[in-house]
Amino acid sequence: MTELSGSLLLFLLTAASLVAIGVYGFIIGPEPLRRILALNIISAGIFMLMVVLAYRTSGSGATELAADPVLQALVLTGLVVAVSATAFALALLARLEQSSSEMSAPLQLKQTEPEQ
Amino acid sequence: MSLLLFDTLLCGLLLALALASVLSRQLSHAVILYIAFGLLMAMAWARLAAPDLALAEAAIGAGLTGALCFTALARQGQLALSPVVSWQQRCWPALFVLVTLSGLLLALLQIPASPGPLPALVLQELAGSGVSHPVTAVLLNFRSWDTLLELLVLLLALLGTLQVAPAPVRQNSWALSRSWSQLLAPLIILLAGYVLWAGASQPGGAFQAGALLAAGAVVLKLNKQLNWLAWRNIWVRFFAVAGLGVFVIAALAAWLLQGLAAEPVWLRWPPQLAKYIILLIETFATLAIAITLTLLVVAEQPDTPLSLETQDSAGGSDD
Amino acid sequence: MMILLLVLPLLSALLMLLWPRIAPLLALFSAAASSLLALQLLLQVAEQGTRYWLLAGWPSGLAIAWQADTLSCLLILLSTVLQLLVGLYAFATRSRDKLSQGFWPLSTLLQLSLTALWLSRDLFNLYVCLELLGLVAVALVSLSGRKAIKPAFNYLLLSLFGSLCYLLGVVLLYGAYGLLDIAGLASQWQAGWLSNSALLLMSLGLMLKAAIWPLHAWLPAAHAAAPAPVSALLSALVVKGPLFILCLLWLQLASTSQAQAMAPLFAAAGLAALLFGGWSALRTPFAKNLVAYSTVAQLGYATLALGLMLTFDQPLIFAALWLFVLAHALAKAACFLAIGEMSATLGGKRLTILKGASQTMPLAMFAFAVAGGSLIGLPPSGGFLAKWALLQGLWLQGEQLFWPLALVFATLLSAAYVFRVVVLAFDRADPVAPDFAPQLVPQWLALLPALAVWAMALFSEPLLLLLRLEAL
Amino acid sequence: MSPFWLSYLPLAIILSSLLPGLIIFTLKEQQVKLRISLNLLGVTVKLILVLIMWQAVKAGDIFYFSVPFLPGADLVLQGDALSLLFVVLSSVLWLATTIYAIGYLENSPLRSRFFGYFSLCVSATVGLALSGNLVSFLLFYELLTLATFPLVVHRGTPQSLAAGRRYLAYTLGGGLLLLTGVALLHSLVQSPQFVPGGYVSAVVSEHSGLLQLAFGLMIAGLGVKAALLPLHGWLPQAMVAPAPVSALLHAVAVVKAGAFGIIRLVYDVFGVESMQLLQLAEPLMLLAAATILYGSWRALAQQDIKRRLAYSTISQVSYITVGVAMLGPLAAVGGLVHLVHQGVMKITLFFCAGNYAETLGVHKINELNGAGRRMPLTSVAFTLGALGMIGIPPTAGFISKWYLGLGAVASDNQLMLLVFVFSGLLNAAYFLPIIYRLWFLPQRGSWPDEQRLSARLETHWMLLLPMLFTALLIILMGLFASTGISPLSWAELIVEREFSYD
Repeated sequence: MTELSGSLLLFLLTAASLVAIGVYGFIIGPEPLRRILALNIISAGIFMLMVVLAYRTSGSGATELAADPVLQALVLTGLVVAVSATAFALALLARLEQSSSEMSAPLQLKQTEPEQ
Repeated sequence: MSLLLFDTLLCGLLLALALASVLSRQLSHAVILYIAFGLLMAMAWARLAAPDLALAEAAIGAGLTGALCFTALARQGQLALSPVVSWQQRCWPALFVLVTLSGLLLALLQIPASPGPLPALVLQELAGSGVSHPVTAVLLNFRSWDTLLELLVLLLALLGTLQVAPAPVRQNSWALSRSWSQLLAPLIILLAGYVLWAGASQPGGAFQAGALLAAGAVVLKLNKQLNWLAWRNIWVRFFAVAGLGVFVIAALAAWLLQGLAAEPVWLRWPPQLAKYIILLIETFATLAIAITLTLLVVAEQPDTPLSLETQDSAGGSDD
Repeated sequence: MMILLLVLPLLSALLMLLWPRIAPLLALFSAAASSLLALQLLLQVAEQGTRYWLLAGWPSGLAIAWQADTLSCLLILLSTVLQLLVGLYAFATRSRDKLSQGFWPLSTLLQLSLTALWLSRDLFNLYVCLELLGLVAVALVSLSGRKAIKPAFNYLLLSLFGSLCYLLGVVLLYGAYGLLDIAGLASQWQAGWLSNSALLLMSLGLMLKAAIWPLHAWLPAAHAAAPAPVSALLSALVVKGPLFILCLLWLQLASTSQAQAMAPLFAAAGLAALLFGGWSALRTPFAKNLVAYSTVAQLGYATLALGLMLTFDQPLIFAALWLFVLAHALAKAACFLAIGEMSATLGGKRLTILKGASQTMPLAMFAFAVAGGSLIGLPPSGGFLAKWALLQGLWLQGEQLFWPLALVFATLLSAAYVFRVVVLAFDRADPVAPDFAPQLVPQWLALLPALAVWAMALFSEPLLLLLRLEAL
Repeated sequence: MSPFWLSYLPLAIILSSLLPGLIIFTLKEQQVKLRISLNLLGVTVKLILVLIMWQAVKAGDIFYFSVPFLPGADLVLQGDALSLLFVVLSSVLWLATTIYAIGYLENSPLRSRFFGYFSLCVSATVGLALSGNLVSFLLFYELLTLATFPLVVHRGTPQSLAAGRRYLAYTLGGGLLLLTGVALLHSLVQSPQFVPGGYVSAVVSEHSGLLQLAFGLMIAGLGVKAALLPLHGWLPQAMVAPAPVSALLHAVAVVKAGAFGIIRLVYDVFGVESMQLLQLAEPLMLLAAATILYGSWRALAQQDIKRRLAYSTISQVSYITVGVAMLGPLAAVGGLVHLVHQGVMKITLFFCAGNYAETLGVHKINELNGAGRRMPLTSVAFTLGALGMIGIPPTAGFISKWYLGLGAVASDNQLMLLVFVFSGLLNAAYFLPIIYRLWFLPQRGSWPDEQRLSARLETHWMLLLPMLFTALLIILMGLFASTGISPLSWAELIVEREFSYD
């Protein structure tokens, strides 16, 4: 079954747990900003998973590469995509809060709907 | 053994920070915890033989995202404690997440220890790619279409952000930080140039360099300098777009060059020119990334006293 | 030629950013040229068969794979033509609707991202395309200003969550097989817990993005909040992107046993979407929400067809799936443009403003009714064609009773909500007076796709042939 | 059929009403003359074309025109004897109704829309008559639904909107059932052209259950328009439409479309032999018989003229179905000829009802006392129509009922004979009192809403002329039933061809 061992397994487990924590945070919220953070934690977990998988190469000694460059490149691409999306989401959030405070309804930031 | 101990500690901390960030009652604490989490994550990646990713994560994942979140926090004004989530509300999501997690873990355990065929293939073809660093080769040659689209994603995020950007927040810059940042700026530019250049053979490349540049620019911008750096400036717009533009034009040129051949291939660089083309693309991409990221963080509507009605029509690229 | 289809919108979008003044003309030009190119590509592919590319000329596996089969080409043609049409509509109403300058580059980029998505056969590249598509869509929704921010924000968060689910699935697959291109993966595919969970994760993400029941809740708010041309694009095209990937996954990757296990779930989700979407469309008091709920319902047809396709492996059902998509895209574009035009002219968002619209704005109302006819599936529209193909496909499998009857019932629901609007339009008691003289050109532009979807019947044989030619 | 353009004849017949209709949509409200000339031009052209086709079909020709549509099911237009029966009926009555409608709607709003949909409706009916296979039939069937809906809700009042909704709910539901049935049948035997004797015999033994199911679905779908028993509810409600529309709906287009579809289904799709093998005729016949009695029974209780006529329609249309379902040649002749006769008689009655309503403001039966003196021509026409409905010689109604009765006797069907007799009595019971009121009772006070529409005549000449024309037809069709140009001889021709296919 498992052919991964030692610390690799540990990192793998951590990555999966990070994803789970992120999903939990995304569902629970309750502030929109926290949901954005949770999404970032999910993506960090996924990227970590990718990095760990890329690291498999060095263990096996099949090539003289330190790690799988394809996966690492994908992580870089993913990072940029994630930060772009986060920036956009934050801009939307800021605008949302601005308009809701301008409507002068006494605070109580509007909640986003629970998931879906 | 000590390495395993270190790993365990690292993983434990990562999990703890993430969990704390999700659970903390104060939003500002959550953001700070998240930034710490990002930095620690960079460390973990460095440990996992991914130094260039670690650099990127530190700059983008922790640094920029953190800056973005802080800006967002600053906009929110005074913060109340988050509302309490009752046990019932917590219970079902937690159960759901645990079930999913166990399923995921079961799947992960079946992943074979040996990597797929691609790393060997990359190594085999690296010589023809024009660069010696495999990650850069993948990014800008083997899978350059991904990178092109990714630059587009970045640009798009900027377009969207400019469109909805809220009113600026009045804050005074701090004298000490202003002088300090002026000192910092040239250093950062130097460092970024080096990282860019190194990308061909060592860890580094356009994204990291761009992110570094952006970090410097953000610091300066937040201290009310670099006022020319705004979307209404045509040169800024030009360079923000040029990253993609040069990429596409280079690709078109390379395509037309092969036009004499029977079946031209999209995005194939002629082997002897590959290094220069990639460097050219990277340079412009770095600038574009830097400008875009900076504008993303400090995005503000250009017109000052802004009423929401005018904003609807003024969004996007109108100047 | 293929390349031009991508480079042309990309370069023109970049130029638009630099010189906003020429943006509308440039966007229209790019859309028109792309439509011609897409048509030429379709003809070429129909004649010479599917074309494959390995980008940058690297060996398979390392390079990103593209494939232009007849389905992809049809979808490319559809996106470019609708793009042109909606662009013309936006141009015709620009002085009235004050659509932001941002619309032009964004919609051109939308076309680009869709084209890239229809072509790609690489899981990670599809992820980037998905993100691109999601961001463009959200940016377009947020064009309507304040009232759209909240739906746009929710849309963005869920869309990001969906993409991440998809990405996690891709990573699992890469971990297992070390490959990203679909053809390569398919040749090494093994059914097992690993591939099961990867498929499930990816499907979850895609279903969220495609607003397939029960993950559809974000759609009505987002589509109703957007400006009319944007809603048309969103409903007609954007939700079809993830659906396309979903089909790729289940039809090309999944093993027979996996597909068989999943099929009833898809079919049930499709049926539920039909019932729920139809019911909600019957209840909502707002005109645009009605059309948006109808999108949820109509996507149910496609999901149902996917489920039945996985069960029976019958090429006719596959053709039916994509006929639904094509017909729905055209009809929905017409519906949104017509409703948008009427609510702009008659002033209001509620359905009740349509009272007497058959007199005040006969052309727009006619466009809505004609498009609605296709949504119901009246002969000889595109919707009828799809339904016919589905029924034939079903009965070729032997004595099927449940699904045909379910289809009939769902059709009745869609007839009910379409005629809810039409009946209102014939109310002569006190018609709502227009705020200004109705404009003719936008109404004709709304009518065009509605007529096109009925003209699909004339090309039914070639269409069925094109779609049956290959099961993806 | 020598000249090549003859093969386009069926298409031309449809276009002759479709094109004017489409042009009329674009006309302004004030362009009255242009609209009328377009309408009349369309009618004239159509009648000429139909005449040409009639000549050729009588000589034994059959016209085909096809366009590729679905795989295995082209769009086929087919001009044979049976389709011509319906085409002639609808074209002639279109002429009458058009003239009537011009007079009826004078000075009312939205006439372009009305006449546009009116022409569309006729095109759909003619297309339905000419369609050469089930898929084409389905197409025109749905088109007819859509084209008549705006006519039903033309007045735009809450009642008419409610009636329109109900009409749609019934007819779209029926259309869907028909679609399901057609698709099911298509998956078994494809959809070849209609042919005497049907085309399902090859699979009767193999798929008898599915065939029965398909037949049931299609009859249910057609039964909505033909107002078969549980599916008749829309018809009395649809009476809120303007009089020409009710006339068209009830006499020609909608109900006859259903009945015509049943004829096609029984004779040209399933065929007599397969019908017998699958034991489908008996239930259909019983259902139709029940509808006859039910319709007559309900008509007795109605006080509104148009509603009474509507229930009478429900009853009378089922005579056609019964005639077809008895599967004997004589009964078939009766059913087919009743299609024509009932159409002419019912349209006359509706014209009359419209005239009473327009001229005198009379809507209820008890307000009709003494109307015979105020409006003699209308009342004569009404009397003729009513006597025809009862089946009194020498009207047309007598001929069809006679043949139906002969058919029942020939197949030794006591039950049907009983039904006919009893229904005839009921018919008499709800029509004769009206005639009595018209002629023999004195006027009670003034008319509810009297209008002088003409100086010399009892009402507008455009309202009179079509009515008199159809009333004359009732007599002529009865008197000259044995000549070569009567509907009866044509029905005999059809039956001869249908029953001698092998």
